[in-house]
Amino acid sequence: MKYSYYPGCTLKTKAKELSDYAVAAAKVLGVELEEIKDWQCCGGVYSTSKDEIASKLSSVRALAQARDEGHDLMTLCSACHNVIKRVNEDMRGDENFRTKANNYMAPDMEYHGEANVVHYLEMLRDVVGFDEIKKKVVNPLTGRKIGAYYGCLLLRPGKVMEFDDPENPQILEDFIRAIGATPVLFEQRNECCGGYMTLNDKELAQKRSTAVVDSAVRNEADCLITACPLCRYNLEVNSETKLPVIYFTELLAEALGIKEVK
Amino acid sequence: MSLNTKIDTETIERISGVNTRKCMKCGKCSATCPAFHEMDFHPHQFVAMVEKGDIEPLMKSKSIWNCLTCFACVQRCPRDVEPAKLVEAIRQAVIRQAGENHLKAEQIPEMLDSELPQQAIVSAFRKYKK
Amino acid sequence: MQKIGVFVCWCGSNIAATVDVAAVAEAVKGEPGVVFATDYQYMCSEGGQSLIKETIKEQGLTGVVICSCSPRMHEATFRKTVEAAGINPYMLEIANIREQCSWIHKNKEEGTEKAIILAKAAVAKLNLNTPLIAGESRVVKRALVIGGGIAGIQTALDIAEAGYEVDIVEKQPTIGGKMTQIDKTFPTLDCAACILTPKMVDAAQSEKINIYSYSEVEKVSGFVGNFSVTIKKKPRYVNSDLCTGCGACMEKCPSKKTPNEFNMGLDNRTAIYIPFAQAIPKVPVIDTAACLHFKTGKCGICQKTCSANAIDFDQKEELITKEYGAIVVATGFNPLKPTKFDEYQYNQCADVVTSLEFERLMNAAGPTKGVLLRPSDQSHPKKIVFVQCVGSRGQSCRDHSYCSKICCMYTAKHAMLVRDKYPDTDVTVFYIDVRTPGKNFDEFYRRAVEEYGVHYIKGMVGKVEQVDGSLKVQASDLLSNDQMVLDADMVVLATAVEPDPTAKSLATMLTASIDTNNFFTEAHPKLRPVESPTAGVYLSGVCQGPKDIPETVAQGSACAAKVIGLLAKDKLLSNPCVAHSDELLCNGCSTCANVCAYGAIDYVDKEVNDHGKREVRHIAVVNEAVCQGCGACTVTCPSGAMDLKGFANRQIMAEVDAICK
Amino acid sequence: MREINEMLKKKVSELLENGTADRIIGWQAGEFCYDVTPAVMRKDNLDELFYNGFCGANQSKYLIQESLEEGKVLALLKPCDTYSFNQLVKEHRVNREKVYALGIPCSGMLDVDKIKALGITGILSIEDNGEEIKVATMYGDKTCKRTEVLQERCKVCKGKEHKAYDELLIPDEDAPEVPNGEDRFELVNKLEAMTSQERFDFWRGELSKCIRCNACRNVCPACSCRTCVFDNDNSGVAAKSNADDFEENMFHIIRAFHVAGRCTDCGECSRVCPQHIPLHLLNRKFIKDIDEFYGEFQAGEDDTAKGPLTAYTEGDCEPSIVMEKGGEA
Amino acid sequence: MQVNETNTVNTEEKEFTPLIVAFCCNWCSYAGADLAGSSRLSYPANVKIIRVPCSCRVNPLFILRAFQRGADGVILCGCHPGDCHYSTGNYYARRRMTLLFSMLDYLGIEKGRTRVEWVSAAEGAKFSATMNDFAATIHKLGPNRKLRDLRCEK
Repeated sequence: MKYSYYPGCTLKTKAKELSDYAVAAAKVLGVELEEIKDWQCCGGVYSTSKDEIASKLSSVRALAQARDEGHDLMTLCSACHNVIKRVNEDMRGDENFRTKANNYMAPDMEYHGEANVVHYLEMLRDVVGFDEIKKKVVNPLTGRKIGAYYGCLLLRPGKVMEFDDPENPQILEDFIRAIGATPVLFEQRNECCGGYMTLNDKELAQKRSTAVVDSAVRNEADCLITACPLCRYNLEVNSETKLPVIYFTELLAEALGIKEVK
Repeated sequence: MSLNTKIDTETIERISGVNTRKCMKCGKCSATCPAFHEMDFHPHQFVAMVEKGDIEPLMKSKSIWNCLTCFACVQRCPRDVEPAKLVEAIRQAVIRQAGENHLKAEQIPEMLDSELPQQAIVSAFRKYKK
Repeated sequence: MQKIGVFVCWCGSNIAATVDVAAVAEAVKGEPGVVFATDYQYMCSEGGQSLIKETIKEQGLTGVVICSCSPRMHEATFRKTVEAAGINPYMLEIANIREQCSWIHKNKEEGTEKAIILAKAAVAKLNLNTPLIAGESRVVKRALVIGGGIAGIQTALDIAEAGYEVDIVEKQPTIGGKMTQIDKTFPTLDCAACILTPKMVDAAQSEKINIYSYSEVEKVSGFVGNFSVTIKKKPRYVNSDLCTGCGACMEKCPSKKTPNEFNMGLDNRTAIYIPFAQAIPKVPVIDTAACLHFKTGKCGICQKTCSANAIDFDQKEELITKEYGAIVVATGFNPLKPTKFDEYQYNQCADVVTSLEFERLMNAAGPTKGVLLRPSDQSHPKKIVFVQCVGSRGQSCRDHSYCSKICCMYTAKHAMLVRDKYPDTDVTVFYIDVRTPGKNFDEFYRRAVEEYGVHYIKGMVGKVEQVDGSLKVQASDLLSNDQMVLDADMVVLATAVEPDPTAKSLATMLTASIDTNNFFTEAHPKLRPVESPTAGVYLSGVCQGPKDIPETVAQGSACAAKVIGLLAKDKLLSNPCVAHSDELLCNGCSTCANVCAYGAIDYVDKEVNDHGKREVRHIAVVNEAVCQGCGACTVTCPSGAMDLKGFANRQIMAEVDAICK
Repeated sequence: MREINEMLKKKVSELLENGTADRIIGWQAGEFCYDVTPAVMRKDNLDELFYNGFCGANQSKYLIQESLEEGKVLALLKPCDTYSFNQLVKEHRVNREKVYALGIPCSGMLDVDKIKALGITGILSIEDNGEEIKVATMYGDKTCKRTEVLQERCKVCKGKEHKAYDELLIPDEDAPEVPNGEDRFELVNKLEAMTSQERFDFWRGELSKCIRCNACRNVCPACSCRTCVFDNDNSGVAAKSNADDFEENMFHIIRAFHVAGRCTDCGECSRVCPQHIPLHLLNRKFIKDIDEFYGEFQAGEDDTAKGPLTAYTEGDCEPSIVMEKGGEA
Repeated sequence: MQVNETNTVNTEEKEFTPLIVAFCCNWCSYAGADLAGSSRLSYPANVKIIRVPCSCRVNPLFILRAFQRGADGVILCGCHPGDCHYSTGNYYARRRMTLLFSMLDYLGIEKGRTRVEWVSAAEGAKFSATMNDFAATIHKLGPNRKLRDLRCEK
């Protein structure tokens, strides 16, 4: 199985390990991630404004590239996933937007949403399968009590993201079980960490992230996992309650016994 | 869009794609909003006020900068009204006006810390700047 | 040549606002056969009908075209009108210029032009109409009621009272339905069991009522007055004739861990069980999924225990086919299971319950013997939050678009009962609107607020969280424009009413229609509320739409009245728009009989006179009492011998020609 | 062929003698050996009966009328005729009781036009044994290959097995093989592969030749209505001639539709068309669609199976399949 | 901007207004059309409905007749398969129309001119959407020239 892989800016710098572990683990699972050529920043947030065109074009470019390479487009960072998946949805369903975007870019071949956007976790669940992962685990993380923090971007809006039940997602919990650890459910797992608000209203970001971590602590989690560098930042730096926050790919690599190899 | 352009219900509904008349005024958006207490106008008020054409106050409100775009209101709205899209549309209507950028590049350095992912900066620019 | 009168209805402004009715009348005056045309404000009113009758007499009309609302609305009305004036009722055509014209077009010029064409098409068709005489068929004097809840019981009792036989088919092991699970009823607060169980007993004891419990409808054929229904009796593995209902088997049954459906899974039952003490019939059922005998073949304790020798592990499914004149659908509802509403933590937290679960927690025969205890730790909840409209009035995929109608009242009832029984409990209700139209309903709700001190807050709950064994409820208070977080020990979700999942397959069997929500559709939303559009199929209770108990009972009785009206007839006039085979054209090939769903076409050897040549031919003959008039045979017939009265080839082609002119 | 002819004569006279039937529908020679006409014969004129490679006409349709008459009629059915025969029995058009069906072998029927096209004229008689056809002509003996002069429909022969009979002249397994093996849908496929406009032009070109002589209708065993809709003044579509393009189209669409699911693909319509319109390609389109959409079906295979247009399954394809599947736009 | 778009469509429609004949079964689709009406869901006025008891009543002759007389599109609406008031009528209609449409395509008639849609009594919105969509399709195809009686030209 091969994917066109869109890492995104942060995964090349501050969150390098999120990506590195993912690529290494994929190899063990028999999945090849080929980074798409000349990708550009997705913009971090999706604009819901119907008349915003330019800010969505970099996503369209990545999508068209994947289409040309003949693979599904794989994302890992929650924010990139949200932006690219929603732009793809616009390219499929919003004729006005599609026409304008294609006019702007004048690509060799017009893009109409042919590519599929797949998140790394969806690949683990739907293509590899958690049972298969369980078989490949050499270093089960038995006894670890892990809280899965979904945040907003993977889940919402549910009718576009179609990632999991937006109110009661299970994919990360199933993942945690597959690597031998115990999932901890906590109420705030799908509530906002504060996101980019850290630059506008630090207090609000602190309040939000503290609420999330508190909720996890109350439910006796040892650590939190996430797929988003900004979530991780908020939960680690802005939360007043402290709890280790790890990328889920790091735990995957650990369980597969390749953490040190990278 | 110049300063003098009157922003009316139609403009906001067009930018956002939201039909405010679908709202049944249950308040679930405001019940679920994690930034509620940091807002002077609340999600359900955005819907009601846009419907009424009362948009000026919303454009001046701090709510438009404090919306986390977490989509909890969009997800949980039983009528599919999508209040967050209205907040976004009004924010766009503001920053598209000359000199109305909420966040300026020169402010950034002092905000940085070693851990901050650039994703945060990119996102904030997208939200607060033309 | 016909003498046709055309009457164009204004329908007040419904038609006249977008269609120039005078112009329509004027335009058809030149059409072949038209000798009279006029417009009038309300054709269906007495004045309008008199106008038609008088004109028929004055002008000596042979046929009438009415340009008005849909024929589905008033065709029957106008047929009676023209018949009263001495014209065959089938010498009437209706041009639908309201639903299919004035209501969908805004431009008057466009609307008028279309109305004129529709009117001309009706005239063209009418020119080819011939008088039709309805045939007759018999009526089997027995009714079938599908569903044995309060609706079905009421309907059955009323039909039986009139002296007709009624069979009730109930898929559960006992009749009684959802009402058996309800503790008290609003607005009088009398005990549901106290008013329901006597009716259940009456039904069981009535000589005219035959109950097929633990049974389902398997197949339906036939038509009004003459249905043939196959009923599947599922095996109980207990011989109903021998069982005394002593309950010894249940006491001894070693498999005791199956969630008890009657108590909404809040406690457990044995594998052999009677759902509740007042069940009718009071005969146990063996749940083969739980029974050790069926699972391992090892156990047989109940068989050994039963002194009446009633346990029969070899009992088989039984199919019974019976004839009925009328069928009543009373399949009722289920409350929505809020598994997709996890912002309320229903899946995660035992103390978030649905209203029906709450009924069981308050009921003396419930899992807690009527003492209100939290499922999680069996403690008394001190603070209870009720959330209204869960799954109702929404547009997302997890919601139903309709208002479930009964939740406001039962929530007020719950709140009131809790405050009455446990005055130290703090009760808050979050609502969007409080809807209490009904006799003494608003007074009831006000009493909950004013006398019982229930807090009503306008706003929805956004999120429920579990914090240290208690619940935090984050909600809107719209009137004070606030977001509040309320501590609660228990959260009760007023979940939407959903039609029973069997509705869809049953509707298909009955060829009755259901709406997008799977509620059965009534023949007319206002004027024929208890009949389905399929003749002989009637609707009782919530299968047609959300209803409270008094409404359900009223509708059940209304439905019975309709059924009695049908069964009282000795013969039914059948639809005369049936197929007819031209004996001179018929090849006798039998292709038409192959496609007839009703077996209405027979082949006979018949002497025909073909232009003076007499010979015996093997030809098709339509049984007019059995033919339903679909027309499948007409298209399959290559020679065109088979045609449909009222919708003849020539008539339809005349319409096509008029429209495409 | 000569032996078979002898066997046949012997068998037929035997059957008439012993009263199995009192008359026979057979073939009579016309002026030329290839000019064969079907005829009813009795004991007294039986010597006119003969059977050769030009006896292609499908006789089952005559049985509709014959089986109404007194007494039993002896029918000579080639394998492909039995399909039409079954179909007519199924539709109660032929009274099976009144027919004694004698199955006769066939090694493929010949098309005299094709022989003439090879330059063989002045034909006197023909000897069609095996691969080679010997033709005696006024200008001497000529030969040609059987495969070259077979009728179009025989190139896609359904096989030598009789699907209905009371008696077989020779067992099917001993009968000659017809050299077939061509794909009968080849031309349909070719048409489907054209653009919509090309197809339109093709059919306009063909159907505009129609003179509405009704030969196709009159020969067709499926087109056996007592009164055709196009002859019935009350049907609303009656017409004696094609007034315009539309009527040319309509007549043939409706004719093909009326026989859809009943047509055995006997090919008589195209054989008799004086304008050489390939009418069988309309029927074959329906046959191909039926096979593809609803499973293989051969009309006349037996006399009981429900035709595809009087049957259905819940999972049948939707009419929109034409949008995806039909020929190119 | 929206206003402009509507205007352009309008001017185009003046050049060619397709005539559409819709055969609707009495029990589902005709009721669906009524529901579209009572819900005020508009569709083009040039869609004219002919009521038939069941989709299986529609003879291919009727459809050809409509084209002959100048219709640009013909649509047949019936109960959803499985929901036929006469239990099986629409199954037969489905086969007949599939074969007829395929034959028309084979004769080179534009595929989009004929359509079958299943519309239930509850699907007023679907009825209106279907008619709008069909009218748009026919508008794109332009006038029916291949299957019409030229004597019927206005």
